[in-house]
Amino acid sequence: MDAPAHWAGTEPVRILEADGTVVGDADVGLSPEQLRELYRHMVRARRLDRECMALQRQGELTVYPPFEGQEAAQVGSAFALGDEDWAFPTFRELAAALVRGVDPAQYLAYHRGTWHGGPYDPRATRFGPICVPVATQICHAVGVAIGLRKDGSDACALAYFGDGSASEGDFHEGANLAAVFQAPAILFCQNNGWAISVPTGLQTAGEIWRRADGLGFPGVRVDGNDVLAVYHVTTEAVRRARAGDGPTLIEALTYRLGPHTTADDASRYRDEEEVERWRAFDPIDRYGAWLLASRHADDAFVRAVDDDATAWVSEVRAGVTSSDPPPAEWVFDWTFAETPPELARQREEALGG
Amino acid sequence: MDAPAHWAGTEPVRILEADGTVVGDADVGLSPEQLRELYRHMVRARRLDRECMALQRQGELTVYPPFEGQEAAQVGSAFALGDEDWAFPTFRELAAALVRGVDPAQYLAYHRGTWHGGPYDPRATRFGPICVPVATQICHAVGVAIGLRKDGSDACALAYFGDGSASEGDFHEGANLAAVFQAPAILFCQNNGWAISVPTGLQTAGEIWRRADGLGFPGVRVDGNDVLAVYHVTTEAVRRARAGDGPTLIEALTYRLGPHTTADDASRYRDEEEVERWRAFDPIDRYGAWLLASRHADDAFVRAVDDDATAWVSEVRAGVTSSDPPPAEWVFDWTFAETPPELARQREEALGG
Amino acid sequence: MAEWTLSGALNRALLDAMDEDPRLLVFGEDVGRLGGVFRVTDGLQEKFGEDRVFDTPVAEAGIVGAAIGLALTGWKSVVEMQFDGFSYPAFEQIVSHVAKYRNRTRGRVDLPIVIRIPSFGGIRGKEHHGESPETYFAHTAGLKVVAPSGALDGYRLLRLAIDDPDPVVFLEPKARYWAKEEGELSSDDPRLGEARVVRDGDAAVVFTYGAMLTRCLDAAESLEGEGISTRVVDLRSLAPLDVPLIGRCARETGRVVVVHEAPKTLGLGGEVAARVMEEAFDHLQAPVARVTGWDVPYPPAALEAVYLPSVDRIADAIRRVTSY
Amino acid sequence: MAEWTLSGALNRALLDAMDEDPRLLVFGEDVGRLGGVFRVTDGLQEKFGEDRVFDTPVAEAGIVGAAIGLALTGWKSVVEMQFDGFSYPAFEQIVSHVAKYRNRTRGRVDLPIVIRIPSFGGIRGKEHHGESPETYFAHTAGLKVVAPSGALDGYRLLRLAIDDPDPVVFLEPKARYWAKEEGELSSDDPRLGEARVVRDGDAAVVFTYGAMLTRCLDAAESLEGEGISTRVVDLRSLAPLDVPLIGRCARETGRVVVVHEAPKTLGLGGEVAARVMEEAFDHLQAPVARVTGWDVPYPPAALEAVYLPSVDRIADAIRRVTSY
Ligand SMILES: Cc1ncc(C[n+]2csc(CCOP(=O)(O)OP(=O)(O)O)c2C)c(N)n1
Ligand SMILES: Cc1ncc(C[n+]2csc(CCOP(=O)(O)OP(=O)(O)O)c2C)c(N)n1
Ligand SMILES: [Mg+2]
Ligand SMILES: [Mg+2]
Repeated sequence: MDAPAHWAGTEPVRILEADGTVVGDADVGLSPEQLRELYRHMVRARRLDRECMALQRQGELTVYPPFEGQEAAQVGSAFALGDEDWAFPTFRELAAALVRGVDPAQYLAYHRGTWHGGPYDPRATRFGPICVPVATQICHAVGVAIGLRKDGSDACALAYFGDGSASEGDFHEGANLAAVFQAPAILFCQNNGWAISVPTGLQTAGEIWRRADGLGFPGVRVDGNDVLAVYHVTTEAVRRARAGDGPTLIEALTYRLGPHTTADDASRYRDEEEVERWRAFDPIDRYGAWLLASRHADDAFVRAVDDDATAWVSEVRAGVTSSDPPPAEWVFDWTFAETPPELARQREEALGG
Repeated sequence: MDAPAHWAGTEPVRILEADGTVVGDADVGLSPEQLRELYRHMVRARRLDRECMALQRQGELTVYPPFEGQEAAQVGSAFALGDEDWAFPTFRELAAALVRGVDPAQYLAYHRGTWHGGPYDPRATRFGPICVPVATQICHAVGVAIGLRKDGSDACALAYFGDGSASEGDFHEGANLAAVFQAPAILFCQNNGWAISVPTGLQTAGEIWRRADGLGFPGVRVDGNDVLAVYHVTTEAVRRARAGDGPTLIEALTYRLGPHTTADDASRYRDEEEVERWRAFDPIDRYGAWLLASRHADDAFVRAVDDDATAWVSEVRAGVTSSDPPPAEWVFDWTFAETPPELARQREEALGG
Repeated sequence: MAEWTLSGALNRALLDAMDEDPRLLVFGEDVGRLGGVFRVTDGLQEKFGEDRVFDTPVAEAGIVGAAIGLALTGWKSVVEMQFDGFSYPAFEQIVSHVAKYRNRTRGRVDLPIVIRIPSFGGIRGKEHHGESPETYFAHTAGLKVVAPSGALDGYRLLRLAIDDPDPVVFLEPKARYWAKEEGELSSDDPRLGEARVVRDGDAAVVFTYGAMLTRCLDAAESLEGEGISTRVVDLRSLAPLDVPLIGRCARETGRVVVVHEAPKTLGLGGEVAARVMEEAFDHLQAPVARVTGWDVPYPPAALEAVYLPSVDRIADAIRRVTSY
Repeated sequence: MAEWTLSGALNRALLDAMDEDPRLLVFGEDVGRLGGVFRVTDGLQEKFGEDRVFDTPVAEAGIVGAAIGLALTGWKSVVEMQFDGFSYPAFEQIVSHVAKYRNRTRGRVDLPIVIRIPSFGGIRGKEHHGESPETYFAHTAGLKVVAPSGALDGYRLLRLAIDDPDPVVFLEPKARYWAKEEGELSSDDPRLGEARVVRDGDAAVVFTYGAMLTRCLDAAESLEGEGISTRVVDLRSLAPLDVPLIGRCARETGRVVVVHEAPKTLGLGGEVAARVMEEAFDHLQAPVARVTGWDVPYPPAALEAVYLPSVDRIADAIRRVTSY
């Protein structure tokens, strides 16, 4: 069966075929309950993603970047992290945020235009601020990893980034620092085939996972639409990190089924029929089929998950749409720990005392 | 025989052993006259380098970065380029500049503090300006390579950089652009073991030449103190470039025998006995021994080269020391093609024009 | 008469310039197939081919660095930084090389590079999409910095920037991309470096640029009722500044307001105020008033209005200087 | 009384701060084994070990980005950019993250990061080694920018910068590293943000900072003979500026000169001039005079003297404002 162009080359680690048939060892160390939880996360994530598209159309959100098609890559990797581990997102990792326990309404304050990348508490959630300047967050994650190591903790830090972001200098500097300091860092690249309108084939002439070797650490390529495989390779990277073996680069092959953002007209640069073809690789159908076939779940479960998602999404929606507009003081209150006299004067001028 | 730490790992391409014995195919396509010319270049380069150290001590030059030990890497690579090809140096490529026909007195105006990185004509010489912000010149060379290709020329562009520079984001961005655009570019890394006080082992956990693979083009590791091997691998990279096969990354293993610059006290971070040990790999002794053994040259030739170098260096010295101080107008004359009114006013205020 | 949006006029400027000069290239992130996130390069790739209009990897330093190399081989470039906040990764290439290359080579190398940057706020954008980077570039010797306020000037200034032998940072006010202006596109007069009196008046003068121009004009209108006649000047060229015109207007009115979106401290307002003092001290009737963004990071969409100079804030400042 | 060089005093400040705070790290290019190209970190690695004082690869964006991550895990960092011109590769990390992180996270995250940058000219350095980057950082909301002029203040200000919960860009005047000053090192008073009157006088006031302070003092001395009594103020804190003190000195003297090495356009001189007008318009007897570097790239060693404000240029400016 043919696949997206950027999946060509080295065969990725894969456990489930697109149709759900098992081609690897499906025992990745998860209990039946956890296996079902993975599914629940992916379904919730997708339903919320679609709701966000609707909220944006209805003017409740500003520009929104959908992740449909990337649920397995985000959920599988985030699920492999422990409570003490950190994750640093780009602007498209809402699914990972949910797995990390970030409050979705709080998270969506960013897309509502209420506040910037850190609307939730990055320390409490160990989930870095939503980060738009691509690849910069890789260096932050590596810094966290170095810090954790200095504290003798066995926790690690994972940085999400895309195929386009991997062309930035910060990818190289961060990856090299992680290698030199043997930092417990995981560089997780979601290669979804596109950087806005630019296909991966114009972004790089090589395979992203292979860059690790040149920097002296292991890289691995995984089917990013196979949640079990993603969980498996990430778990292995986490193990290496905890053992003090240093960083791992993971290239997860996935596909961006939606537009780059709600402001993007993807039909200008790609053929929507092609996109429909790649729906055949849908991560949720694939995993659902296996869950049922392997008897880890039944139709009742699937229905229950669906109902749960419906209820949950309308809660989130309510939380988002009922949120108050931010007070004007917020413009001034956190530029410095203590507002300097001249800025206090500006604050007064703006807010009238 | 043990070697510098950063030479460990993959065996480099080598034609001549440290003692001059042949271990590869010494027929790299050079005529006896050219073989002797290589030697003449290296001897002149070293003698001038030492003269520059003296000139700096005597206050005739400002801070100077010696390249002793790196003559083969620079001469061998520059010698492999054609007239239409471009080379972009860092701040330590005086030997390469000589091979490219850059006037040494003009070049040294930079170290005399008379003018900036472009004291000679970068277009006429096809030798880029001396470049201090490390790795930035890699992007310039790649841009030239892209431009040459657009013109249908079969010329190429080579960028020199060091092991430390290779940690900068610009290395990655430039290398990736070259690969994506199949640019006729050669990324030539002189891994001399040091970035000022930082040894290569703290600079990277991998082997620099292997980074090319991850970006989808070939890399090669060469004994940078073996001028024949350097010429050989660079010639192959030039051939690929002309054939439209894209970039090549070359890691030349060499050793910085002198301090980082005349302002550097290397004894603070490395053991001078160690340095003396690595003199055993001296590129000039090695090549000279082979030239004599292979009968491409005799003692008379060696003496003649020596005398020529002596005469030539004192000429260059005279040229440098007799050069006039720059006129004050130079501060203003080339900020813009046409000096804007306000700047003209400043010029008048400064020069009382 | 034809009607133009700023986006359309800039697109036309690129098309005409590429038509006239076969060695002019346009490249950057998403400028080819997509035609740019603001459509400024729309249709150029179809017309001129992938060899002259091409998409690049996401690598701003590489893009600008490559433009330098292309200039060395005789290719002129118009490169795009997708948003103001994403020009920062290229800062070293711009400041250490683009700005200094002519100087470093004793005038032997021109860098006819135009760096287009969709700039400023007012579009309910996310963080890093509403930056005002002009101070960073205008303070950098060797760069020219231009900011059009509308379609006709946009066309004119971009053509002039492309023809200029020196590098030009071209700041396009996002908030004006879709605003329409009537008139014929033309690239004759002015020369780069000249400001423009957009509205006459003798009680006070307001210096501004970019998207703030319309707000300043609105404020000026609103004060006519109060009998305050306000001159409004579009600086257009932020580096070099049109010091003679700034001086003349300051001397003729004696009362000066400067308006911009950038934070107050070290924004252009301070520089203009200093120039005004140097050029018109004895004519000044009131201290130069600065109406600017506050000294804080650009706020999120919901709070843009608190940050951006409003028509009211501008009008108050004009009242303040005229009643001083 | 003890005698200190600026380099030695800064070294001592780092040593004392690391002694007091076990979670303070020092890292950057060549700061460990070598002790820094200006010896400011000399001996720290031996004393505190490679875990707290370490060399990094040549990667400024990575260094600053890592400091952000380290702050998230509760580690304070003093990082070094080896020279002013080499802080530019880190510009995006500094402007988009270091300056904005507290704001982006609604005050939940402190970034107690000090970015040390050997700065300014006057040491016959090569290009990119004589830059005055203060405008780039001082214009960036969220950054504090400090520049000591000598050893005692160097110690004081670096200790205060390290204790500050906000990021501080610390600009060290290279030309003063080896200049000696007598006195006891102490870190009490002032608070960051306060300027200092270094010399009293009532005919005019000169605002300056960094290596230009000594030249301004020399100029002031030289004018005593002419009966011109000049006050000299070391701004020390370039962001935030000590506006109250600037205003008071301007009102008391009515005649103001600003001196710095950075190019004139959008240098701090313009900002100070604008503040003076805002704070002391009715007391001003003469336009604020700016004695600065020219609007050109920093020149090579042989031409430094043409570029840098000289004692004569400064003295002439003082004469100009006092005789206006
Ligand atoms: C430094 C920087 N440059 C440019 C942009 C504009 N931009 C936003 S998303 C994007 C493409 C990113 O592609 P990729 O890394 O593959 O992530 P994806 O959008 O596919 O999730 C670009 C260029 C940015 N956000 N940051
Ligand atoms: C962007 C930048 N950062 C820092 C420096 C300061 N610096 C000058 S040389 C050097 C080390 C370079 O090492 P390497 O690339 O190995 O070249 P080598 O000195 O060994 O020839 C550094 C860090 C610089 N010139 N440019
Ligand atoms: Mg992508
Ligand atoms: Mg080196």
